[in-house]
Amino acid sequence: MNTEFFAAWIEEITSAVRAGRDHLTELDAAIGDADHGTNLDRGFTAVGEALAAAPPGTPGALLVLTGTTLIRKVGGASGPLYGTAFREMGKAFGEATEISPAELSAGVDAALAGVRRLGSAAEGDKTMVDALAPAAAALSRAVRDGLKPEEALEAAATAAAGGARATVPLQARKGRASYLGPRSVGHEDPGAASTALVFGALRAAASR
Amino acid sequence: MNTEFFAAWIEEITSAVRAGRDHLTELDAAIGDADHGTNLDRGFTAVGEALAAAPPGTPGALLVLTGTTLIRKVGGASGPLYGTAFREMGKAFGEATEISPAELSAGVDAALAGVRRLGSAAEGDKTMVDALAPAAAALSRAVRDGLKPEEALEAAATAAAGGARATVPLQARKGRASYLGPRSVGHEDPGAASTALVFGALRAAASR
Amino acid sequence: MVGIVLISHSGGLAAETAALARQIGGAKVPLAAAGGTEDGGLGTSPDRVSAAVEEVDQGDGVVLIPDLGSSVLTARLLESPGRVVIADVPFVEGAVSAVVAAGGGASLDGVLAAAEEAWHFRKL
Amino acid sequence: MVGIVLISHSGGLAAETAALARQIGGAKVPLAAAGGTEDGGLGTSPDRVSAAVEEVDQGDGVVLIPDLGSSVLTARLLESPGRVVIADVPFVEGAVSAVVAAGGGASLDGVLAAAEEAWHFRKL
Ligand SMILES: Nc1ncnc2c1ncn2[C@@H]1O[C@H](COP(=O)(O)OP(=O)(O)O)[C@@H](O)[C@H]1O
Ligand SMILES: Nc1ncnc2c1ncn2[C@@H]1O[C@H](COP(=O)(O)OP(=O)(O)O)[C@@H](O)[C@H]1O
Ligand SMILES: [Mg+2]
Ligand SMILES: [Mg+2]
Ligand SMILES: [Mg+2]
Ligand SMILES: [Mg+2]
Repeated sequence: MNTEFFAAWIEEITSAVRAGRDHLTELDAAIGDADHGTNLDRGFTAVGEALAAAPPGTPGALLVLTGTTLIRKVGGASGPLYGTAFREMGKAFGEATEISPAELSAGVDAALAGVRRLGSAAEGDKTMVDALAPAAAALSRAVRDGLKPEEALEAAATAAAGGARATVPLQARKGRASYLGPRSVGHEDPGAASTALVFGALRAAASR
Repeated sequence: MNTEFFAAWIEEITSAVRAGRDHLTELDAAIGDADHGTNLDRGFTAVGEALAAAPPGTPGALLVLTGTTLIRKVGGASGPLYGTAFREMGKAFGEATEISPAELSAGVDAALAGVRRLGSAAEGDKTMVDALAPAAAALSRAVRDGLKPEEALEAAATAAAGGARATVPLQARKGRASYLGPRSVGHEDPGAASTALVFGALRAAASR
Repeated sequence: MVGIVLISHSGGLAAETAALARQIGGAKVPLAAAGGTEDGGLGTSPDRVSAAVEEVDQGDGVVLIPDLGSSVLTARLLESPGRVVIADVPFVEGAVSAVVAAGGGASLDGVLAAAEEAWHFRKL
Repeated sequence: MVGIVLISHSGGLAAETAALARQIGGAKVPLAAAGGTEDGGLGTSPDRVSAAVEEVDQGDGVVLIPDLGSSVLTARLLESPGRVVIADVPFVEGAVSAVVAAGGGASLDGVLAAAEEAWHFRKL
């Protein structure tokens, strides 16, 4: 997977976020402050402009610029979190111009570690970690088992979507939703839902 | 001591507060928010208007109206505190039209009890209680010993002034000054200083 | 629903905290900000606070949340056991917790307990 | 002197808290309010926060005081041990304590410890 592939991924995320913006914001209205969709839409729009203004030459540079832009422009908690995720993945890729499935999987692991370190959320706390962690695990297993790239990315996307759905019965223990206590039960976590979009976009980029 | 006497007391306080306003505010600048003098000046000005608009017929009614007006108009912590002090003294006087020295002393005790209940400050916490408590005790002893009214009020005023000066080395443990911790040491408490003015005014009213 | 009054020296601080709490806790909670003196200065106005108490009182009780100093004393003047109670809690964090609990239909004691939990939340 | 940055979702909340803390803690403490997004909405702007850190940094260290949610995460991005540290404290009460300590010449650790004492203050 080369720089073009990762640029396509970011484009796919941007379209998915735009299309899903109102849904994400509705999810956030239930247990947050009704801005997750607009936050990410603003962030990825800025990413598109930043990538167009100074197109990076490697997958790593592209993801680091994506992350830095998200940190600066999202405005909500998801900004530092997604920003750190993309930056850590980009840093894991180093100067490489071509990324193998194993490297991609290690990059997703780095993203997960970064999100965990920054937000101190564990699985089950009803955050994006509940989608990101199963996606990272599924990708890692698929690569170990020698699945084809598209199959591996399909597995990751399926795991992320399942993880997001599984946040519905959970009680939030991190972020502002945690102030809601038991009232957070019964709603899908918006950040987990957007993480499912991010992995859906990865699969879409692979089948372009 | 009749209604006229207590009206004279309030007038004497009003003049003393006006004259001491900038000094009280300077004391409050050191360990508070530099408004104690203006707070009390505003409050007693409003008291003067309220008493003029509907002159009360008994010492009790006069002090209750004074207290109620201070509560509404002072704006700082000293409003509820002085307001409660005057209201409690007024309530202790009941419907009486003439107040004996013993009744005055019991009234000051009631004022002290009200301030303590509202603000939960003990002696030594560097508040107005450090002036009010010794004044109440000195007045009580003077009356017990059968001193003449002017002598008894002189003793109360001296005790209040001594109590106020003795707050200088203390560390504040109540009110906003308590946030200053050790930095509150070395300054006279503004509320204790104004309490000394209040008892000085009582002595002045007696020698009119 | 239990009513909530935020009492601060600063009109702006009470109003901004109310806006944040409302955004997290839902819009339907009877919530009033009573900050500053009547002429807009820093301080507390008991008249403003009692008007705020009346405004948010739906018959299920009212929780007063003061910031510091005169706000606490003003709140104490209005205490009335079982009906108007003071929450001794961190101002912003306690307000958010109280508003969320009130919005969830908690009783007066429940809102008070929720507000007090704010002492035990850690942020990191 | 140790610098202090108040980080909130709400520009108004950060500014009003800074004003209150400054009034109690003295005017000379390097203190900045970084609240709201760049376009004035509710949220956090890392650019604003890092500009605020630079503004108050006199070389003795900077304490970041976040309110909740994204403020905490933004603060974490800027942590730098021994130089820029986060105080996990009640927002208003911790800010007042921190500003007072900084104004009294406390070290970075001293300001942090003073801010943390705000968890133990009771108001009544
Ligand atoms: N400490 C945390 N760790 C992991 N994820 C978090 C954390 N705090 C919040 N989130 C994620 O961020 C999402 C909210 O993002 P967003 O609405 O953009 O930010 P905000 O809550 O500041 O408005 C939540 O749904 C959750 O998935
Ligand atoms: N809890 C309390 N108990 C007794 N006296 C108090 C208390 N809190 C404050 N005070 C008194 O009030 C004085 C400050 O009054 P003032 O400056 O008018 O109010 P504020 O502190 O609200 O600006 C202090 O000097 C102190 O004597
Ligand atoms: Mg949100
Ligand atoms: Mg938000
Ligand atoms: Mg004052
Ligand atoms: Mg004041």
